[in-house]
Formats: sequence, structure tokens, C-alpha cells
Amino acid sequence: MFRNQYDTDVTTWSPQGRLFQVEYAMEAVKQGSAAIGLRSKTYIVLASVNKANSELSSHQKKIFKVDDHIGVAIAGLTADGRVLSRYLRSECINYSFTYESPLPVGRLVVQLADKAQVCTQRSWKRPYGVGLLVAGLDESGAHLYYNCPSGNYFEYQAFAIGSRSQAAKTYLERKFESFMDSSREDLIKHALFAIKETLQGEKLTSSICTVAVVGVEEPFHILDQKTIQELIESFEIREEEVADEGAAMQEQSPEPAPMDI
Amino acid sequence: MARFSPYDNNGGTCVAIAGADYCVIAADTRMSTGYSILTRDYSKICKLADKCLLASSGFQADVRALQKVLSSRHLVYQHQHNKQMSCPAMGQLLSNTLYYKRFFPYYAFNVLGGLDSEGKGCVFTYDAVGSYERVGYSAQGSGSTLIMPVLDNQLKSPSPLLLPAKDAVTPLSENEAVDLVKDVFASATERDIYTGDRVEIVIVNAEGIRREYIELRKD
Amino acid sequence: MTSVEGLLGCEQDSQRTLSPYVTGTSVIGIKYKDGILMTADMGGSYGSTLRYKSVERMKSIGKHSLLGASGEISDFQEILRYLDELIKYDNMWDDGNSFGPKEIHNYLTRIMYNRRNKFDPLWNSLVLGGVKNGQKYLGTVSMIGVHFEDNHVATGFGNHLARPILRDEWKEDLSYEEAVKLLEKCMRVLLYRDRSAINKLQVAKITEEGVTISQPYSLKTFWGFNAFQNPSKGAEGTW
Amino acid sequence: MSKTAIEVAPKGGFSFDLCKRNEMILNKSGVKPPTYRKTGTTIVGLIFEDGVILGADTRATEGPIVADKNCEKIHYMAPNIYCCGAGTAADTEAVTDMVSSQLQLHRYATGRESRVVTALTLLKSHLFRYQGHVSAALVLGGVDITGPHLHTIYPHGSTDTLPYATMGSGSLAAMAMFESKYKEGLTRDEGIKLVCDAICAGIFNDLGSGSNVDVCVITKGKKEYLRNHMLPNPRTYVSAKGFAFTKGQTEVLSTKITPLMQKLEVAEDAMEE
Amino acid sequence: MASIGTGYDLSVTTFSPDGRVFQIEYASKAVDNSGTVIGIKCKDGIVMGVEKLIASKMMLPGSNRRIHAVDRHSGMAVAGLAADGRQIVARTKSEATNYERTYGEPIPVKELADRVASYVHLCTLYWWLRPFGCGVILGGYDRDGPQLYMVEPSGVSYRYFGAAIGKGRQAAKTEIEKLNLSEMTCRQGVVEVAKIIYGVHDEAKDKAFELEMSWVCDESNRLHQKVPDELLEGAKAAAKAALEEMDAD
Repeated sequence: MFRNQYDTDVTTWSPQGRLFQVEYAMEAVKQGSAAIGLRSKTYIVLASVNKANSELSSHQKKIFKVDDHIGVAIAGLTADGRVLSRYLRSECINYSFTYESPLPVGRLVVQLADKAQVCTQRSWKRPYGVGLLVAGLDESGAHLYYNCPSGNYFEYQAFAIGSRSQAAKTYLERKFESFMDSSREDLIKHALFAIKETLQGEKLTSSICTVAVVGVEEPFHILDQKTIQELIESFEIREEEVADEGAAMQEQSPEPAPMDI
Repeated sequence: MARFSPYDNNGGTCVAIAGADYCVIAADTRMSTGYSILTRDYSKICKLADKCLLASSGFQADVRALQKVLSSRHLVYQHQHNKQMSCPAMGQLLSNTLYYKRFFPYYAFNVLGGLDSEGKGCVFTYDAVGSYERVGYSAQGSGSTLIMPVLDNQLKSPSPLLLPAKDAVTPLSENEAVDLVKDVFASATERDIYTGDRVEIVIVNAEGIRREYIELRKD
Repeated sequence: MTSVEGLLGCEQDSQRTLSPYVTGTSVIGIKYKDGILMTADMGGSYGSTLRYKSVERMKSIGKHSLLGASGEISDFQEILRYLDELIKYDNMWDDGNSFGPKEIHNYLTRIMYNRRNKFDPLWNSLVLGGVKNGQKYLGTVSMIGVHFEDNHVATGFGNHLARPILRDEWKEDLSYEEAVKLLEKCMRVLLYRDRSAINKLQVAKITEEGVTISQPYSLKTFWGFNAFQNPSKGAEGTW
Repeated sequence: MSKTAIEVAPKGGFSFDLCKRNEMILNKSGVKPPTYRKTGTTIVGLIFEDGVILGADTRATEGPIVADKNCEKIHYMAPNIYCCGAGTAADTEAVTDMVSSQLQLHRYATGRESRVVTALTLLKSHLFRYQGHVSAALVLGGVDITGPHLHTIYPHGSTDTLPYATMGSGSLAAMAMFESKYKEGLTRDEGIKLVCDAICAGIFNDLGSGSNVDVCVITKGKKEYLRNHMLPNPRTYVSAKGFAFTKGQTEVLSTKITPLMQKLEVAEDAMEE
Repeated sequence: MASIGTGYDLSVTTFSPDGRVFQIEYASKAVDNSGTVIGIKCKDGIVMGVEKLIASKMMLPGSNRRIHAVDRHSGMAVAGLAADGRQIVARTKSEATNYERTYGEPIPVKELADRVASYVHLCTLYWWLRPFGCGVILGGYDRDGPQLYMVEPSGVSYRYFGAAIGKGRQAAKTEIEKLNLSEMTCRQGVVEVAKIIYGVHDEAKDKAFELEMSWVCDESNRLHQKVPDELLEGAKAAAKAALEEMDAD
């Protein structure tokens, strides 16, 4: 794995102007099980794949409620994800303590990104090894952000991170233009299909995925297993054809850019 | 020369009554300072959890700060435990929060009411620095000295000295309790100058939360 | 109360000056059909001396809010500095979110209460009015952090002299003209009965369109009752 | 030195015997003096076209507690003079009673109607003598040979002559009404209306004032005392079922009877011997 | 690269025998690979434009800003690592605010640029930090008129009539030199900047991009603002038209 002498320290630039430690941290995101997010004008849906480490263990929780209007899905080092979601929660609580109104999502995301950046510039720190999909609703509408270990953040209509997320991304890329005006149910359906893409033929059941919704008049909450199972079953008919297409697409997709330039 | 005083008394009365399967929490909506009324419509009751409400009178700035601290703490609790705090847990938290400011106290007189984990009504009553007790009913604030003896007479709690101990809930039905609350507030308003304008009555039971209002004297 | 104060014990040892120097008197704010109206005179008293006569005690805060203050003028200016920075940062985000009157009111409440907790109060009573997304908002905070919202609010002497009039005559859908007339009535009473009030005032308006603060002007007053002409005439024989 | 065991109250003035002792007690031991019933009050008066109208609320307070919900604060001074009192109830009552009897005696002596200025002078000299310790704040109104008069008298003895006047804790609220509505030459009905407005402003805005409105209209040769002219504060709620106060509310935990006297056993056979 | 493997290029606190600090040069590489950022000083103000490369088509326009307001009267455009850029922006904001709190007037642009440069420079002085991987263009308007500064990862800052950093900087500079900046209004400047950005964008190599523009000029009441939408759209249209014309030639 050892690439060169420039990749052991966050404070060292490579001759090409790259930061390998940060890029490696971003690899950690790809190791985690997939998480996806997508939004319409008024709703945002997050979904994640639950993978247990062993037959005997439970899976890690990957979707966290941050406040009534914000939630996150994580991929990568779950421990880092929990630390960060605790930070997000306390920022929201502090903000509403001072202003008695919800913290705008975009501002929270920037604060989070700034926090992540600091870890890429201090020799005694390491970058966070986790990617966060931040879903939230505020005065300016529904938002879906992706925060990555480099301290970058992007706003998306729909996005997927984590292992085999490329398949889900491909699915979403084909569909996302219609999401803006989609209903809540359609969003959830697309979310489930996208999750299905990442499973490589494994059967989609409510036990291996978590779905959460936030929207106008609907505080962030994680859907219970029963609801998800019912939804999965009601979509079952179309599922087959979509799965075939997705599998075909998966291999040819290019590597994503390591960082934004 | 004007001198700085960090406290004020904004008046008001709070009452809570616990029944077998309900809890009534009530407070008037007058906020005053000295001899003047600041506003006739200020709610003194704060919903902390689905089955736990806090009614407080005293110094409004402290009261509001206290409510906000408790609400924030409750949010943290929910994040960590994935459930709402029970009323007795909130009771202990409130006591700790008050005692934390033992040497610069919150000038707040609190009654905490709600349902416990068994669905039974519960009322906790406090002093300003956190001493508290679970009781069957309580009154706090400027009209408490007028109301408490009436409640004692009408709702007599079993003596704490009795063995075996009995539940500290009242035998009244929910409607009787609400009726009693209305009457004691109307009476307190007759004789306490800091109580008046309107009573907000919140009833918690298995179905959820219900609110009622009645008008009081405005003088 | 007394026992509580006794426990503090630190009041005497305090090094801070706990009394105001230059002060402004009442501010009155009311809701009306299209928004909020506020009025205050322009006097700045140094003790009982009328030291300044052109103090602006109402300022706009961002796009949606209007702040009026009575009490220590320097503290008010400090508060304006805080808010100016707050609003500047808010605007620099440029993200479609902005602080409305509710947020500003809460922020002010936190500031006032925190300072009182440090025994270093900002010696003001503040009135905060605003309109955002069609919602009218009118609230007030005192120097120790007591705060509330109402359809009409007044600080200082206004609480004693203006609010009785407002409680009688205020109604939900006052037109602009009616509302100004009502405010002027209150200010006239204050002018008659509050020794630090002066006859040079401004009226500020905030609606969905924004803030306008009027030029200073004076009210017509009447001091000519017969009984005022020769006061001792009614009590001849006594001393 | 022969001193009677029971001290006979002196004929007039106050007893100052215990002032020094009281001062010492208050300074040293933090003992609180007894509270007095204060008529934390709204009282007003105005001059209208034919005379004077006085008004008062009817609440008497003792700290935060309402001591009397329907007391009278408009005191009789003379048939043509009335006086509203604010301050310590005992002081306002005593001082008005005292002056009213002096006026009566004066009328017997002179055979003429009392003048308002006489009442004013008697009141203010009394109050001034006691340097504000007699805490009575008064609104004095009446109609005499020289026409209608309205005065205010402060507890320290200063007085004022006004077309409209307010006193008591609700004076600012009431004055707000006067300052915005008073005109010269009001009719009787307008005058009563304005006095009621002023008192109501006190009742509803000042916590020291409350309950009902008393009005007294004095015109040349005539007075109307409209006791409880308005009753704007009825009780808002009465429980339909009422209350039963059952006996034996106190739990009896144990019973033990101790007889007052020991029963004596008399040994009979000893007697026989 | 002669530096690689010498061991003199691993720390920012190491000089090479010929007196260079390679770590700073490497950091500058990150800037050189970024989308082009340009700023010009016109006669009535400053115009800044950014070629913001878009990695995914699902990304939303207007998100992930590269131009930030740092005070009422000044703004900053970032080339290089956006995350590092935000750190500088945050510092700039607080410097501006501190100055105003102390002196009661808005901070002069020169002073602001100096302070930013010091901050950037600071990160080149300690082994436990790394130099910022970004360069910034700072445009502002004070009582001395509009001014434009550029701060590089090394911490140097110069004042410019027109500045460009990022991939297309060479071509952009050539284009800027052709402009008659002293006669040009910002309204015209906006169109020119748009043309340059569209001109230097390499469609073959790079993905889609978004043009992000701001100005601070008399027309904006000397406040730093986004260029109004209709003007921006007009400029984009003009730029596209100019491109087609060039292709046709």
C-alpha cells in the first residue's frame, strides 16, 4: 500500500500539489456501507445499508437525527460519524437556545466542513474518515449536502456514498431530474431502488436498510421496519427489471475525482 | 439613584393536581412587575415532554432560562436514549438544575406535573434551590398561600406517616379536578393582586394533552 | 427575596458602576394593520439635566426589525454594535436565510440576561418590532432579561402612562393614520407628566417593505386651563 | 411618685412613648414591624361645569393580599365637601374624621356652610405637623360660597389646586385618562363618564386598585354619593357543585387518654381501726 | 522534478540548499490545478469571476460557493482547495470586524489584504502546519477607491489592476492585458470577465463548469454583491456568442 514518502503526514504536500492523507481518508468513506440521499422541493429522504460485522453482531446505526429539521446519514468510520453528529446536534441546540429558531442547514454544513478542514492542516490530527449526507429543511427550502473528509461540501439533488455507491449514483443520475417535483412516496421508492443497486443482487429487505424522511410539516424521523417492508413489497413488481439495468452499469463507471480541484 | 437589582417578582400562581390516570396543571397568564401589569397573556406552562409539563412563577427571566435549559437537556436525552424523559426523571433533573445555582438561585417556583411510567398522575413541587417532593397536588407562586389550604381540605393527601404508604393521588375524577382548579383560581384572584386575567389549564391523560382556558378578573 | 439577596453578598464588593449616566425615557410600540409603529422622543438626560436633545433611540436592525431603547444611551449603542455585527455576518452568508424579529428578540434577551447574570447589566429596556413573511412581531426585554410579546408595549414611564390608553384604545386593524394619532396621544400624555420627556420625537414604521423613521417633530400641546393661570386663586386664605 | 396603674389615654395627639424602644428593636434584631392596611388606590377628582366630581376604587390591600374588596374611600367632610383618601387606611380615616368634626364644630360656631379652603387648611396643617408620618394622600373636593374647588394634599402637607387631580398608586393610569380627555366645562354626564374612565384605568392597570367604582358628585347645594356606581369585576367562575367541608379531616394516628386527676384508693379498713 | 527524493521537500520548515521552500511550491501546485479565478479593477469598481468546475451533474447550481463576502464592501474569490479557502475567508471576516470594532470605520482594503497575507504566511512558518493550498483574490472599495489584491499560498500579496490564478491564468492574463481597464465600467467588465472565463475553459479536459461572479462598484452602492442575475445571464450569452464566433473563424 505504501505509495511514497509524501503520504504519511497531513501537513505534507506532494510535488503534484496533492494531500495523500486526505485522499486516503476519503477512501475510508468508500469502505463503509452505502448511504444515499435525495430530495424534492419539500422532502428529503436518506437511506442506508445496514451491514453487520458478524452473524452474531448487530449492525451499526448509520442515520442520525440531528434536530427536528436536520438528519444525517454516514459512511466510513462510524465512530467519527458519531462524534460529528454529536457536534451537529449541539450546534443545533445552541443555535435554537439563542435564537429560538432552527439553524439553517447550509450554515451548519459549513461549520461542519470548517471543522473537518482543521483536521487536514494540523500535524497532530488526522482527517475524519467519514462522509456525511446532511438532509435538512429551512427557510430557503429542502437541502441535501455531502460533507467529505477533505473539508469540502457539496449540495446535491441526489447523491450516494459508501461501498458500491457508484451503482446507486448511476441509478440516481438517470432519474434525478424528475426528483424536484416528486412526491414523498416516490422519493422513498427511488431511495429503496438506489439502495437495491448497491446490494449486488442480494435481496432487499427492511432488515438491511434504514430509511429516514424529513420534510415540510414532517420532522426528521427514521421509518420503522414494518413500514419499509410494506413499501418494499409494494414496489417488488418493478424491482426486477431495474436491478438488471443497474448491474450492467456498475462496472463501467469511472473513478470519482479524489478531491475537488 | 437607580440601583441594580438582579431579581424581580413577576407574580403568578401555579397549581397541579395528580389523579389516578390524569394530571391537571394550571397557571394564570398575568405577568406583572410591582403594581403594574406587563402583559395579560403570558403562558407560564412549558411542555417539556409529551407527558410532562412545568408550570412556574417568580422571576420571568429566570423561569424562561430554566425552561430553556430543561428543554435543551431533554433534547440531548432524547438523542442519547431514543425516548422521552419520564416525569420522575425530569423531576430529578429539575431539582439538580435548581441546586446547581444554589448560590445565585433561579428565583422560580415550580410545579412539575405529568404522568409517570405507569400512567399514573404525578406532581412534583419545588423550592427555589431544588428541594423537591412527589405529592398528590400542589400550588406555588403568589396565590399559593390562598389556594393550598383549600386543596388540603378538598384533596387531602394520605399522611406520609401512614403505613403501608398510600399513593399520593386524589380520588377526584378528571372533571371534578378541573372544576376545582377553576374555582380556586377564581377565588385566589379575588384576594391576590398578582393573580388574574386568565387561567390556562392543561390536562394530561392517556389520550394526550388538552388545554382549557377561563377568564379571570382583570383588576 | 430578601434572604436570596443576602446570600449573594457580592453586590457591595462589585467594582462595576451599577447606575446609568445618560438616559433616554419611554419608547412605545404598537402593532397596526400593516406592521409595527414605534415612537420615542429624542432627549438624553444626564441625571435630571436635559443634556442631549437629538438622540436617535430607534434604529433599524437588518431588513425585518426595528429596535427602540430607553435607558442608558451608551449601552444602547453597544447593543447596536453587537447587532450590527450579527446582521453583517447574517448578510454575508447570502444564502436566503435571514434573522427575523423573533430571532433578534431572542438574541437580545440572551444578551440582557447574560449580562445581568454577570452583575454587569446593560441598563436598557428595549422594544423590538418587526415584520417577516407577513408575521408581525412586537416584543420587549428589560435590563434583567424579563421579556414578552404583546400587541402594544411601552418602556419606563410609558408602562404607567401610555399602556392604560393603549389597553383602552388599541385594536387589531388600526390604519396608519389612526395608529400614529394613538401614539401621539400617548406621547402627549408622557410629555405632560414625565419630566424627562421632551417635545421632539420621531415615529418609526416597519412593514414588509422595510423601515422608515420620520424626521423629528413636535406635538401641539395645551397648557391654558383657567385653573393653571392663577393657581392660588382657588385656595385663597390658605398658605 | 404616684402613678396610676392603668394609663389613661391622653385627650388628643399621638403617644410617642415607645418610639425609642421600637427604633432599637427594628435596628438590632431585624424584627419586622406589623403591616398596615394600605388603600393602594386610585382616587380622582375633577371640576365640571356645575361643581366637582370625586371618584375612587374600592380595593384595600395589605401587601399582595386584598384586605377589603369593597371599601369606601370617599370620606365625608361636610355636607358640601368630600375627600378621597389614599395611603394607610387608618390615617386617611382618622384625619378626615378629625377634620370633619372640627368643621362641624366650626359650623356650629359660625352658623355658616363650611368652606373647602378651611378643610384644606385643617388637613394640611395636621399632615405637616406630623412630617409625613401620617401617611394620607388626599383629593379634596367641594362646592362652597366661592364656587367649586378641587385640591390635592400630599402626606407631608403640601397642597395643590387643580382642575383635575389623581392620587394613589393608580394615579398615573388615571392621569393618562385625564390628560388625554379632560376639557373645561364638562357636563355632569361627561364628567361622571370621565371620572369612571379614570378610575377604571386605575382598576385595570394598577394592581393596587380594583373592584368597583364609587363616585360623588357635588354641585351647589346638592351632593350625590353614587356608591358602587360601576361594578366592572364580577367573580368569573363559581363551582356548580359547591364545597363540602367534612369533619375529621385530620388523621387520628393514635389515641392516649391521660386523666386529669389520679383516682385515690381509700383504704377503708384503716379507718375502722 | 529535482526536488523529489532529496528530503528537502518534506517539511515547510526546511530550506533546500538552493534556498527554496519546496512545500510552498507544492502547495501552489494545488492552486495551479484549480479552475480559473480572475479579478479586474475597472474605473468604478471591481469585478471577480470564477470558473467553478462541477464534478457531478447532480450537484446543484449556486452551491459550493467560491466567492464569499468578507465585509460589507469587500469580497474574496478562492482558487485551489475550497476548504482551505473558507478558513482564510473566516479569518478575513473576523479581521474586518475587529478593525471596525476598534476604529469605527470599515477596514481599508490594503490593511485587510495585509492582514490576510500575514495569516496565510503564518501557516508557512511551523512544521506542524501546512501552507494553504489556495490563492485568493480580494476585491474591495474604500475611501481610496476600488482595489484588487491577490494573496498566494506563500503569503505574498500584491495589488493588481487585473489578476488571474488557476489553470487558465496565463491565457487569462494575456486577455486581461488587452482590456482598457481604466476606461471600462464594471457593467462592461462583467461581460469581459465572462468572455475570458469561457475562453480559457478547456472543454475537452474538464467537466462542466459554472460561472460565478461578484462585483463591488458604484452601481452596487460600493457593497460586495453577486452580479445581478439578468446581467450575469447577459454576460454568459455574450461569452458563448463570442466563443462560437472564434470557433467559426
